[in-house]
Amino acid sequence: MSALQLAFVTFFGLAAVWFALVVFRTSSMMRSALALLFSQTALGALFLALQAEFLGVLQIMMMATEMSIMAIFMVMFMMDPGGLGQMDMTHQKRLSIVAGVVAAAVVAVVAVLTPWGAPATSIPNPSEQLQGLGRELLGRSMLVFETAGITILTAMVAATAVAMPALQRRRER
Amino acid sequence: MLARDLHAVTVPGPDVFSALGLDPGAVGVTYAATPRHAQVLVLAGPLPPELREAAAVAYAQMPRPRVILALGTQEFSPLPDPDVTGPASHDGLAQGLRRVRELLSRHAFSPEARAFEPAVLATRTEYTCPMHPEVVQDEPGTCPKCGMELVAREASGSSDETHHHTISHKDASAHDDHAQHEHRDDHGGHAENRTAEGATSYTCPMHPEIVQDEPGRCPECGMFLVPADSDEGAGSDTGHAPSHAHHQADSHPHDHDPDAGEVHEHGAGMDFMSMVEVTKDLPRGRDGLPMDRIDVPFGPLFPGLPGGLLLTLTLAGDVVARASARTLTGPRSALPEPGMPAARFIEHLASLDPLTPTAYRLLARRALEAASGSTPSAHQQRARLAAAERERAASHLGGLAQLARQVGLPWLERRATRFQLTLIHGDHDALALLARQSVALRTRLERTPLLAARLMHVGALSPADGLRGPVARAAGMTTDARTHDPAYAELGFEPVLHQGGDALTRLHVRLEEITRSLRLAEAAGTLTMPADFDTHAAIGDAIGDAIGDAIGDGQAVVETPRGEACLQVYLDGGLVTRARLDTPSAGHLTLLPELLTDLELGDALVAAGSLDISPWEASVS
Amino acid sequence: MTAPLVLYLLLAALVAGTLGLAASIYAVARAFGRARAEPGKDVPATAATVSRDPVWSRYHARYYGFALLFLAFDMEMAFMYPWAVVFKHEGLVALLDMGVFLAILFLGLLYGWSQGALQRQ
Amino acid sequence: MSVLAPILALLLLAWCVAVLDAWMTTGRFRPLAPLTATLALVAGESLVPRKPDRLFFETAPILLLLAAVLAAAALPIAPHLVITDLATSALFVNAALAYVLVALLMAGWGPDGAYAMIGGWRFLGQTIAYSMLIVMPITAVAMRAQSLLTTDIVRSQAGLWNVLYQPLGFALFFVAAMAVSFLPPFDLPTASGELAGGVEAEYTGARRAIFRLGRTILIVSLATATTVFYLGGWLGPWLPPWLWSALKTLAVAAAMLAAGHAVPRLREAHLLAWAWKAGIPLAMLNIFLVGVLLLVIP
Amino acid sequence: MSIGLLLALLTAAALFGIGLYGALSQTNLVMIMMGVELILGGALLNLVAFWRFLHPGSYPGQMFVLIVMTVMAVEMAVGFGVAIARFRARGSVEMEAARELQG
Repeated sequence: MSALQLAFVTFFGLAAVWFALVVFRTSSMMRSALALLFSQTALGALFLALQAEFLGVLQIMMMATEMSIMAIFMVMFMMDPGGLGQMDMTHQKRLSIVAGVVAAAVVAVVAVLTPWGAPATSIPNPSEQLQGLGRELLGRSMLVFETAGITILTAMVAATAVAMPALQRRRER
Repeated sequence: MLARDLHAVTVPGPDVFSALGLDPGAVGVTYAATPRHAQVLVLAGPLPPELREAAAVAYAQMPRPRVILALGTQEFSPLPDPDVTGPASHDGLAQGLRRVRELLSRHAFSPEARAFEPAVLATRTEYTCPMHPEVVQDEPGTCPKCGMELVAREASGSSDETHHHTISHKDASAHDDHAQHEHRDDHGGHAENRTAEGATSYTCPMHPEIVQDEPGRCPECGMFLVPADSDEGAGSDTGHAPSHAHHQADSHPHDHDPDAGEVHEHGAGMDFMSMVEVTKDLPRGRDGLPMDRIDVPFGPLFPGLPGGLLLTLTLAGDVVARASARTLTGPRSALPEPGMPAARFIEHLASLDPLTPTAYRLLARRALEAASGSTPSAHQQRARLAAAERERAASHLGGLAQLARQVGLPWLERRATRFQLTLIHGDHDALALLARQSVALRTRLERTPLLAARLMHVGALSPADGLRGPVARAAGMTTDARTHDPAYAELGFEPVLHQGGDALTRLHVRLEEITRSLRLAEAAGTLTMPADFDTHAAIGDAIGDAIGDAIGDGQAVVETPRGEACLQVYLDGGLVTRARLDTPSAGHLTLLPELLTDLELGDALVAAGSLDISPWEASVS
Repeated sequence: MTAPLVLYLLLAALVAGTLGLAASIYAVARAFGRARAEPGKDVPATAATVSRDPVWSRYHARYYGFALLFLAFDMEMAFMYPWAVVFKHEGLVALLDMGVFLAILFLGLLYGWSQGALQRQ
Repeated sequence: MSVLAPILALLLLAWCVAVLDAWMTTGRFRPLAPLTATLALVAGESLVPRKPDRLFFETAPILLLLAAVLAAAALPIAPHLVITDLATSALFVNAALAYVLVALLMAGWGPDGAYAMIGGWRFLGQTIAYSMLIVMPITAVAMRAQSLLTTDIVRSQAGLWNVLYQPLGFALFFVAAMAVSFLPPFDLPTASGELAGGVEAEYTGARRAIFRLGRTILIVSLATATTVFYLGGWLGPWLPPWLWSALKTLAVAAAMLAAGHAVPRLREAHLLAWAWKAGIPLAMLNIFLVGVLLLVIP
Repeated sequence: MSIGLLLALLTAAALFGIGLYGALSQTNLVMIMMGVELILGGALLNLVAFWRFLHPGSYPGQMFVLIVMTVMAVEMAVGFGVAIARFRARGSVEMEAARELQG
């Protein structure tokens, strides 16, 4: 675990957390969506720092488009997307804060107290990882992988079926 | 630095520039997409007041260094005096630009640069509620409805002026008020579309006694006005008033107290912040989603539209929910002062539309001859026919360049413009060659991939009496004044006719007409240049002794490039005392609102452009 | 093939360099002077008409049907890259495997198509 | 592994593309056009709209530039002339290009102007259309190279360039690449005839200079990507490798610029419909064909 | 016991907490989903960290990361689908009208 790696992990970890905070602290929907985007991007960079190159780059790539799409839905469905009115759209705030802090604390304590054992020293290099993941995909995890396919299919069908206006409505256009 | 490309905002616009024979492209100037990207503002010809104000706005929004080049323009206010002036000729343009480049090589922040602060752009700060735009007051505070902090925003002029203007809309004669008001209005002028939506009347949901013939804000409570004959409150569908249609439920019918609006609204639902309340009265798109709508002005200096035409599109997303159109070139009357000498009348009419002066000069002469009972010689008729046909071809080419700017076909823009210019300057021998070129251009356009897909089914119009000229002929209507003209008959003229009525068909009709017009002009044999065609001198003897002091009225119909225009004059002792002019564009302008509704933005602009409306014609009353 | 972390450091340096370039351009521009404030100059340009109203509103994106399908469909890539790398080794198995996977996704696409998700709303 | 050379090459190529662009639009060949244009911009005022989302407004041009540069960073010009040869560089290129979208969304939302905002959201729609057509052809390329390493991808084409091995994928990728760099006819977000500049409209002076620079480098990156993935990168007889890459890249860039001039701007509805109803099925077909080819021809 | 692992886990814990706060406090479906995305992001980080520091040799860990990413995407697709339907029906995607308003 080199110092460089530590620096990366710390920096991007802080970045991810800071952007995550911004998500709920700004009143502009656009900002909050893009803050989420950059939080996820920082997460991806964190993966890179943790030497999971493929996953990191994948995360960086996927989240850019997906969170941008989230942005458009934010702007479609949030009152006052520009945040000009500075209005507060939250409820049961105190409870939520307490819940959040407690949950984070518990997880953190668990993380600290659990004896994780010695960290692994030899990390396969990125191309090996990619190969390995590929073989995993076509080997033991093939079913998992196909199941993911089914899940995506279900999602597409469900989303479309729910979201599209009723057929006869479209016909009469 | 001297050799660098200049980006120019042109007033009135590229179309007029080509018609005047100016070719900025030839001297390294490109038309800027927006004032932001331009360094030079080029004015050409006399500019109506509203256009000058538009030019002032554009100039104010240009980053320094910026230079004004005026070609044959006399009045400038509210613009500052031009840095460079010249005659409205291509040489004038070229020399002026050489000077402009020298000026620009001085950098932006030169101390002697003077600030530009026209009254048009003066602002005051007023406070409004982000959720309830109808709540407007001059000092900060909280919204009486939702208790939210009011946010400051600039408004133009002062409230009583706005009030005054709304009243003044009621009598159509107060043109000055229109002119002044248009840029004071902080709503990009969407409150002003007499031309387009004259039919529907607009009323305030809270003050039914307020009835005016254009949308806008209620002088009493400042709410957006609703079309009286509209379902689902079409007047309420602007993005800035997401909630006010809500008041239709609980409005006081007879309430003359100006403040009553505010007072009353204290009582209006306090549960306003609930999105349900906000959206429940919003008009819904075809997919049933109640979304905000914003008013976006396109024009008067918009690259994709003829200069001087202002479309105000109410956009739901990128789809036009409602459109209104007006011109900033007017209002001009066909007969400024009664008792004009015939010669001056002809020149005045010719100056009405810089895009097609010849057609109107011809129209005036025809009408006068009809009134005085004189008939032109066969030679004159030939000459006129040739000139008119050449102008038609040139005008259609201008339309092509316009389309090219709109859909982004640089080669077409360049080629059509060059073509148009050679046509304007060319002599009779050039015509045969040009005719062949026009055929080549047509075949290339038919081969251009995706162009058909871009234009097909856009802005389709079914035959109706509103339609004239190429637009009508593209819809399958045989309306062409030339069919009744013996001069044309003996050249074996027959009008182009197509079925379909969409933008693509219009394009085809115009392309064919270019070729046919060139052939006609060629067949007419003697092509006398507009220069020596009906100049003052010529009119002096020709009209002068033809008319003498004739008395009577005459009517003439001429097929201008945009359709048939009809002029009725009454002569008294050789003076024109009454004149009624009826132009094609005026009718086409009123088609726009329903034509553009529910089109995607790009399609809407293509549809508007394909009508080839001349704002100058349309603004003649 | 250098150690990955060094490469990442290199990328970071590249980012820093790019930012430096931008900063220097801004510095030069600043050296020329500041923009002069004038009325109407800072209003977003809308074709020579002054429209001062804010436009940040609930925008009606007409392509949300596509967007929904895209969200799900996009994930396919996560699986395809590792697959593509080992494709030649695994041979027919890989082809069939991915064939089934893509077929499943394509079904979703077809369903969306049939339900009119593949059109502007 | 030299790092500075590729950066230099990138800038030179950007210069050439800028000259090329000016030549095609104005019809006059002036090798100093980029310099004068940039000077004119930098020496001019750089305005800021009055109530912008200042953060977005300032970030957008820089982010665009960053995305373009990072995309180029993973593409080799010659066997050892590459800034970073990540093991997943092909994927990394996509990742970088994805942030062009983010930059344009920021540029669209930032100024609080109607034209800009519509332009930004239009580009999101455009991304939804082309995005899959960027990644799926690259998968097919990676299948043949058995690696996501761009240098391996080039080497895998030693026998036969991918443009011949998988022409379908090349066609899709080329079109998608034009869409990424919002060149005509895909210039929906910046359409001058429809949005009077769109997302770029509010940028003036130095900020616009950065924006233009980013856009130009973006074009270079995409041309290089096309070269690397389909035209055998530096491969070629007689000439030194780097020259081959440069020439191919310029040729591709020229083709991209020229193609836009001949075709009218697309309608968003058509773009989306064609991309999803024709493009994606074709991309799948392409992957399948390549798979079969790889199995039958060992 | 590696400091790197600890850092990663703590970051994940922070993300989890923030996400939970968001999911609980927001009244708007879309905002709630953003909270969920953050929680899942934390989960992703945990998985990667465990893979990196505990079983770098075994790939089911990475496989699992891919699955969680898929879940994120799927959740967004379905969530937005529901949001659109709900907005069409009720004109709002708020789970409950906001109570307190402050300027």
